Amino acid sequence: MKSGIREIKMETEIAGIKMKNPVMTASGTFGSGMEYSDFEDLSLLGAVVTKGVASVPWSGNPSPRICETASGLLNAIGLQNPGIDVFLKRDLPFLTGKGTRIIVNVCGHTEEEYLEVVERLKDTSADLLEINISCPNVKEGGIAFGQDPGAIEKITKSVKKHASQPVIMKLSPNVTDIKESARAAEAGGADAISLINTLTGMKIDIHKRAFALANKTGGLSGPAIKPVALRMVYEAAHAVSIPVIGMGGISCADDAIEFLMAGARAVSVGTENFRNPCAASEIAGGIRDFLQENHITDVRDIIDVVK
Amino acid sequence: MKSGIREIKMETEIAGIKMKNPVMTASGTFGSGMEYSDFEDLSLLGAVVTKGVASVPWSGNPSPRICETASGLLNAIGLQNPGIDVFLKRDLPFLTGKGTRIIVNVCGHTEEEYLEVVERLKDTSADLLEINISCPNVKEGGIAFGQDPGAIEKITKSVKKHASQPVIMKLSPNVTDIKESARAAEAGGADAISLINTLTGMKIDIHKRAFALANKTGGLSGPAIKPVALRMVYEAAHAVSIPVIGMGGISCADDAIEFLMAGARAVSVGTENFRNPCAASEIAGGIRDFLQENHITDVRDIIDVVK
Amino acid sequence: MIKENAVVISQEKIASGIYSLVLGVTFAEEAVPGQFVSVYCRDASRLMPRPISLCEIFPDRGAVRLVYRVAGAGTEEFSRLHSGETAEIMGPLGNGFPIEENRDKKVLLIGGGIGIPPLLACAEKLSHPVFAVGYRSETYLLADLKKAGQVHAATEDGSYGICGNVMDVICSVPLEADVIFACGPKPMLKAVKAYAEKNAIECWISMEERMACGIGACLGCVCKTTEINSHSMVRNARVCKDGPVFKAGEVDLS
Amino acid sequence: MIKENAVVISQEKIASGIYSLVLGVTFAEEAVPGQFVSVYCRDASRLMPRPISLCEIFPDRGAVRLVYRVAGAGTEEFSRLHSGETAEIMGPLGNGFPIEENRDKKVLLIGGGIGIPPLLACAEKLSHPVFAVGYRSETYLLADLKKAGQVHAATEDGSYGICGNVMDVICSVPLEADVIFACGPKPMLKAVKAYAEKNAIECWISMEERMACGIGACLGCVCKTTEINSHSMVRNARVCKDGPVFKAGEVDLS
Ligand SMILES: Cc1cc2nc3c(=O)[nH]c(=O)nc-3n(C[C@H](O)[C@H](O)[C@H](O)COP(=O)(O)OP(=O)(O)OC[C@H]3O[C@@H](n4cnc5c(N)ncnc54)[C@H](O)[C@@H]3O)c2cc1C
Ligand SMILES: Cc1cc2nc3c(=O)[nH]c(=O)nc-3n(C[C@H](O)[C@H](O)[C@H](O)COP(=O)(O)OP(=O)(O)OC[C@H]3O[C@@H](n4cnc5c(N)ncnc54)[C@H](O)[C@@H]3O)c2cc1C
Ligand SMILES: Cc1cc2nc3c(=O)[nH]c(=O)nc-3n(C[C@H](O)[C@H](O)[C@H](O)COP(=O)(O)O)c2cc1C
Ligand SMILES: Cc1cc2nc3c(=O)[nH]c(=O)nc-3n(C[C@H](O)[C@H](O)[C@H](O)COP(=O)(O)O)c2cc1C
Ligand code: FES
Ligand code: FES
Repeated sequence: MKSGIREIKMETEIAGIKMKNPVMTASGTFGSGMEYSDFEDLSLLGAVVTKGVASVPWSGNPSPRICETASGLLNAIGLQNPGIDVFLKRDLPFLTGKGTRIIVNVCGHTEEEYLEVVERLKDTSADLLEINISCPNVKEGGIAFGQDPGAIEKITKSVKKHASQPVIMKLSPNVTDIKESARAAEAGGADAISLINTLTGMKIDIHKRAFALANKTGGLSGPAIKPVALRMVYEAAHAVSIPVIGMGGISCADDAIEFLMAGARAVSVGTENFRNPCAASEIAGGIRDFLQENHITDVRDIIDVVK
Repeated sequence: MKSGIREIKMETEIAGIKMKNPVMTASGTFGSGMEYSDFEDLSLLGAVVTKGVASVPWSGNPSPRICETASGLLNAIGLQNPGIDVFLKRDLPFLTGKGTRIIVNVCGHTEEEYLEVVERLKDTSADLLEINISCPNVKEGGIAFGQDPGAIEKITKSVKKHASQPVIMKLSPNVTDIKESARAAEAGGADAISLINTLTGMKIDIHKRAFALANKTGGLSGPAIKPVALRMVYEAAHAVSIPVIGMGGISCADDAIEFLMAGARAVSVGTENFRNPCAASEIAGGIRDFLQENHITDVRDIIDVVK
Repeated sequence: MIKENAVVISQEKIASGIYSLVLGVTFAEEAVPGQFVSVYCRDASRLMPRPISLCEIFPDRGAVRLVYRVAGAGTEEFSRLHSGETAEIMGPLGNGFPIEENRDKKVLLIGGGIGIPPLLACAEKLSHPVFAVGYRSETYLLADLKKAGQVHAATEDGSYGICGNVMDVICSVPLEADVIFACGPKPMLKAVKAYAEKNAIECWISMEERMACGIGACLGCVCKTTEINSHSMVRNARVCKDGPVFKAGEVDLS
Repeated sequence: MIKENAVVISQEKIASGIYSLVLGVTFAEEAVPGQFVSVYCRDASRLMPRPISLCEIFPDRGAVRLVYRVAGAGTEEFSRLHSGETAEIMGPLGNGFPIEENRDKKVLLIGGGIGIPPLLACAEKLSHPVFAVGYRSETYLLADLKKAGQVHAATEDGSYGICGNVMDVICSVPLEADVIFACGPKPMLKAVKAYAEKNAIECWISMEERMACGIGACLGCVCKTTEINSHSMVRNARVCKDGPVFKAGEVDLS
């Protein structure tokens, strides 16, 4: 060890799966990595989280699907995806062997559809599953599925029964009490939770007198939501003992460090990929620089330090 | 009527109280109008909504109380206020006769405290009362008061029993289903509802390893929250038949028009006052210009037109 | 495809609200007419890049020209760029028009409004380009178009050329064409598509959608397709990656 | 108090990360040392104005000078302003130091770091100003201070003046004072307050808090007071309106 240059440990671990660093890409913002591999060396990332995959191809919502808001982005993609068949044939093989962990994000209209995808992912190169329970079409008693603690616990249990990989439950922020959602996932046996998904928002085109998105509402992401995301990650991390993956508006290393300090074991970079296709690896590098400047040798020493 | 120049009706009405235009100031962002009267002709505003007033002086939270986020502001003022005595002696007389409607925002730690303020406001120049049920210290069953429909209905009923002015219930956005909150206020007899109050958020100072706000969490306001606010105003306006006052991130006339088109009968300008002390009157003027350009003669003709 | 800080070589206002921006870029040699660049905003509140088509490509000078209309805050920001400053861009993006196979054919370039600029880049690579272009009132880029090919124009107020829109040009001037390249507002594209079908002319159109990633990852910019798309496995194609240029028959403009 | 677009007369980097900005303003005649201006950001993602003290006031030229440190994105944005451009500001804000009543007294001006600039404005209005200033390492504004009064300085690394902080200056140099005006970081203010109490010297300190409205309406910028404040009715005062200058005994620095 040379003076001044200490080796910095960036490794983190989620449910027994080791990652080279705590920075991953957020589902739906990075495809399956293919398009971004022109810019980004995927092996520099802790994990790639894929776009949500369903049991059959989904068309998603009509266009316009996105619009910009102040420091934010509204999207209503509607979980368009090519279905698990093509995913297993094309996308998963592409990601395999790229030197990064693979987290497959799973969506469905019904419990059966989720389970079908989870079953199909058995014995594949997927390292972890992330279950998106904020799917707009899945309802339970009037409100969406991911907004009801009972439903969260139930689906978590079912998925856990069928999954061969560890399971991350991805929580919706559109709830009164995120701690309840987190505890429900933990009670259902989740190996980890990730949050936040997007906040439901709306924009109106006053000249057209119409919603800016064909779907009326969309999910808000980007720096605008970071304060809400950080608060929820902090609350969730202090409500459960399973690992928390934090996300929501992370656009630089400082943002990521805030989430780690609030208790996240890892972080995901979403909307920022659209502004900077190398965002995730640059953020991983920036965390390392921060540790170095502050004479900290292990990234785990900044996790959960602010209480 | 000269050709091309038509008279434009800007009047709106909340619970029988006529306002010269639909633009008001949001509680806590405009003091009691005194400081802003150096910049703003108060008679150009539909109404001034005062900072929350309690039965006795409140010290609020320790500093730092505010911090900036991307297109947003986090605040944890903690409802500092000089109490109803000084309010009645100093602030209300200042506002009286200024040619604008006076809406007094009321806060309290307990139901009794709310009622005491409401009683003291009887037979004063206050035109309307706005009841802030997102007070951070008022809890009901673990979650804040304004996050529980049962509690909302109950406090609304009590306030209505004691109030001599029409009552606006101000709703918290930190809920799973804003429609339920709105319906609870309506069931309790509210004359109108206003929303949104701030979204709970957090920021961490990574160099100090501490929360940026002494209070740990704060309320997020400003353009960042506009999409969430607009969605909730739209949902609430379509869930109840009492008038809705919309706010959250309004920074220009176009923003205000979005809220009107989504169903708000009036709008409040908050955080933007800090960037532009003449924001509210400029926005009222901008709405008028929009109507003129679009050959609309009555602002009511753009309310609730997008469904 | 690269993301880079492009140096502003020049910027000029060429009509009211219309600007011409020449940028020094590293990718001029590989760029194809019909492709576009994502231009990023400096203002941190505006997250999404603005897609702007290549209006001219100068491989020798290592530069491209963008011609754009100030439509909102982002393009307004671009209009304040001065030479010597830099603009963050990504490009070249999308597929572009099929130039090679049509170089020596009779190609009719149909453009409406701010859809005209990319057709100039096309014309500069074609042997016999003929333009049919429609403006609202004030024309722009006309001298450049005339240098590149034969021009038939319309204005809605009749202040220049035929009074009407670009379809009125096509109907009133006898134009022979093997292939059509079109770019403009959706109603125009619909009319062009119908015209091409009726006259059995091969037709390529450039589509517009709001974009986030610009590289095919977010699925924000899809347009409806008549057949199942081989990438998406549904009747959807990504304008940024599978387009922006599509065979007219492939897209569902309804 | 006015909100206006001030013209940048000049901007200069005077030390690493420290800039001197001269702005043409309409309010120079009414401004008082110790007052500040709110400077607004252009970037729409930064909502709050940045409070910056008046470092010099030029009533004749209708101008004020601000000297500031680049501390984050807002001040970084200001540092890119060129002469001829405009900066949106509001001012003059706050109360200022009690100059009139102390003009001919022995006033000791104690400043630390970026708290030094407002003391220059004070000195220029006083008959016998004496400075005690502390820098980390690189000094700035020293020539101006020397022109305005007698200067005793310290640097933390000893590269100029006494090695230590401003309190070391005060303890090592025999300084007589009727009144103290102080501006700097909180630990310095605490030490100054204790020193003044011990030596029974009248002491005024300038406080810092994050601000939103800058005019006393939002209650975002309060500091703790030792007595109940007549406006707030609690032990709190608004730094922007009741301050930024307080009698040391009035504020609770704990
Ligand atoms: C492939 C493609 C090529 C284009 N080429 C040109 C060109 O050469 N010249 C030109 O003037 N314009 C072109 N446009 C349109 C141009 O992208 C928009 O005018 C521009 O994005 C508006 O940004 P703004 O911030 O000024 O407006 P705002 O309305 O404030 O933009 C808000 C958001 O909506 C998006 N948006 C707004 N209008 C459009 C639009 N028409 N198409 C796509 N996104 C939009 C913006 O990108 C931004 O994300 C092209 C669009 C596409 C999709
Ligand atoms: C009355 C007063 C007078 C001041 N005078 C000067 C001066 O003459 N020269 C100078 O260099 N600095 C001065 N400051 C400090 C200056 O306001 C901050 O350095 C500046 O706001 C930082 O903005 P930023 O965007 O660069 O930093 P960021 O850290 O990105 O700012 C983020 C937010 O925090 C606020 N903030 C950050 N630091 C401070 C601070 N120290 N005090 C108050 N708010 C802060 C900002 O205003 C902004 O809202 C003064 C502060 C006050 C309260
Ligand atoms: C265009 C887009 C598509 C998304 N698709 C998915 C998805 O398929 N599954 C999912 O769980 N989350 C999806 N998300 C949510 C993100 O993974 C992430 O939770 C959210 O955007 C907050 O992070 P950010 O602010 O960094 O973008 C999507 C977000 C965006 C912007
Ligand atoms: C500094 C500050 C203080 C506030 N104080 C109050 C208050 O006393 N009572 C209340 O009901 N709302 C209060 N609010 C909430 C606002 O009235 C408004 O609901 C919210 O800020 C959203 O609007 P905006 O984004 O336009 O600011 C406060 C907001 C801010 C920023
Ligand atoms: S913009 Fe992301 S897929 Fe086209
Ligand atoms: S900044 Fe608003 S009261 Fe001081």
